Amino acid sequence: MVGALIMKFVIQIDASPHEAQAANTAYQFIKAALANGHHILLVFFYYDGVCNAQVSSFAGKDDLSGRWSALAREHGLDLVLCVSAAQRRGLVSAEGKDQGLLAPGFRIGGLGQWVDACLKADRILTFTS
Amino acid sequence: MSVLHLVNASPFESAALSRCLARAGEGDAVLLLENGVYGALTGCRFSREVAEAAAWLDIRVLAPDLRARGLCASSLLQTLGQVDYDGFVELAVRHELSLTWT
Amino acid sequence: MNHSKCFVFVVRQPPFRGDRTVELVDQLLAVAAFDHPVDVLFLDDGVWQLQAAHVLEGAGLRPLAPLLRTLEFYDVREVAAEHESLAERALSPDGLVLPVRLLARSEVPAWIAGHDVAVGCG
Amino acid sequence: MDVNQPLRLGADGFLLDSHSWDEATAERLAETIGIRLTDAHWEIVRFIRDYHRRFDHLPNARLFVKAVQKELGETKGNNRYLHGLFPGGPLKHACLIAGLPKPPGCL
Repeated sequence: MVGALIMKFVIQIDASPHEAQAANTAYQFIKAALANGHHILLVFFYYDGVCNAQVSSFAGKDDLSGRWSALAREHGLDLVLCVSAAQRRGLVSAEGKDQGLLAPGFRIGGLGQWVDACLKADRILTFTS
Repeated sequence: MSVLHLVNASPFESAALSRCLARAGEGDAVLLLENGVYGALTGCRFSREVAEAAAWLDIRVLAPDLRARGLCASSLLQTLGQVDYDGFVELAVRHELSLTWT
Repeated sequence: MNHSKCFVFVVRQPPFRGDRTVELVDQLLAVAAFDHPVDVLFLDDGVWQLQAAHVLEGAGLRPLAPLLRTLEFYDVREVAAEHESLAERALSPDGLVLPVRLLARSEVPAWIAGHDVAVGCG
Repeated sequence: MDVNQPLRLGADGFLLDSHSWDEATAERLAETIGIRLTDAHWEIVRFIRDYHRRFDHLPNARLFVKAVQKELGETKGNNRYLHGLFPGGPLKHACLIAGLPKPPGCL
């Protein structure tokens, strides 16, 4: 049965959680995939998706960056921000330092990591708006 | 290879749904999600196009997004199947590729 | 050693949406940098990106034609545009910034399905 | 540029005003990172300036090697040759000497 196959996913998130539902959809998808025994090799934040890592000044328990951190902690998810997208938006300094703006569990990486993960993955999904 | 097409924009605001249906292939699936779920309504401008496509194409609707928008079963095209997030994951497993239409 | 995969980027958005095109090209070239076959398909309003005659003086915008020419330089395997998308917009395939392979709408599903990884750019 | 004028550099050591670049500026920029320019350096510096002018784009490190390979051949388009010329990072330092901005994603 196809549904019983265990698969390796790479998820790319292109949208900020403040302006679109896409990041939340990706979060719900990843939770369901993990609950069904699948593996998430990489969650790659690109374009405005890098804003998912920013802690809101109004941070409460529904804040998506906090939910990402918790999910990463529970499941060992690799949450990677594309360094050049993050630099472009001022989240990361020109030297690649995160300036303390990133929620726990997020790290800086590059497009090379995304390509590499895509080669190892069975399925690649992009959540965009 | 077959494609899981994700349509996440309202058809009243974006041509994404029609554009997607025009490029879907045999054996592909379409999932209406986020504001894309408005494409599943019956008795509206897009109902006929969607119903016709559903005759040859597997078109599903993401139920949590329907509920979030207060859309109930009686206002929807009956031929479209509903899935929850587990069903979404299963669709992604069944189709090798995925494309988003916004 | 991972086996190679062929990638396709499907571009459906018009130009000048902030840094979208720059970031799209960066991602596409990242694939080419690792010597994996990568194709790009311009569909719907995405074909406006290929229009050669963008005149940006006074608009404060960055020209896209030089940037898109990197696709040729780095041997992106195929740059394709949908014939109907061009025709609907009265764009001629001869007046584009890059030579493109023209695909008929009816050919698009099978062409996309011939890849291992598809990335939709909105 | 007047050699008595101080170079106007950003915090990362890159030239602030790329229009003020000339060959003498390049020599002085190279000095700031301990490089004495030879013909071999100049070939790469001119290449990256020409690339930037043509494409309005800066490559990442991997693409840079590929680009050099395409334009100047296999003997120059490889990491060993380029690192030999620019030990602190070929792309970063070629751009710095060329008076170009720091390439995105470059740490």
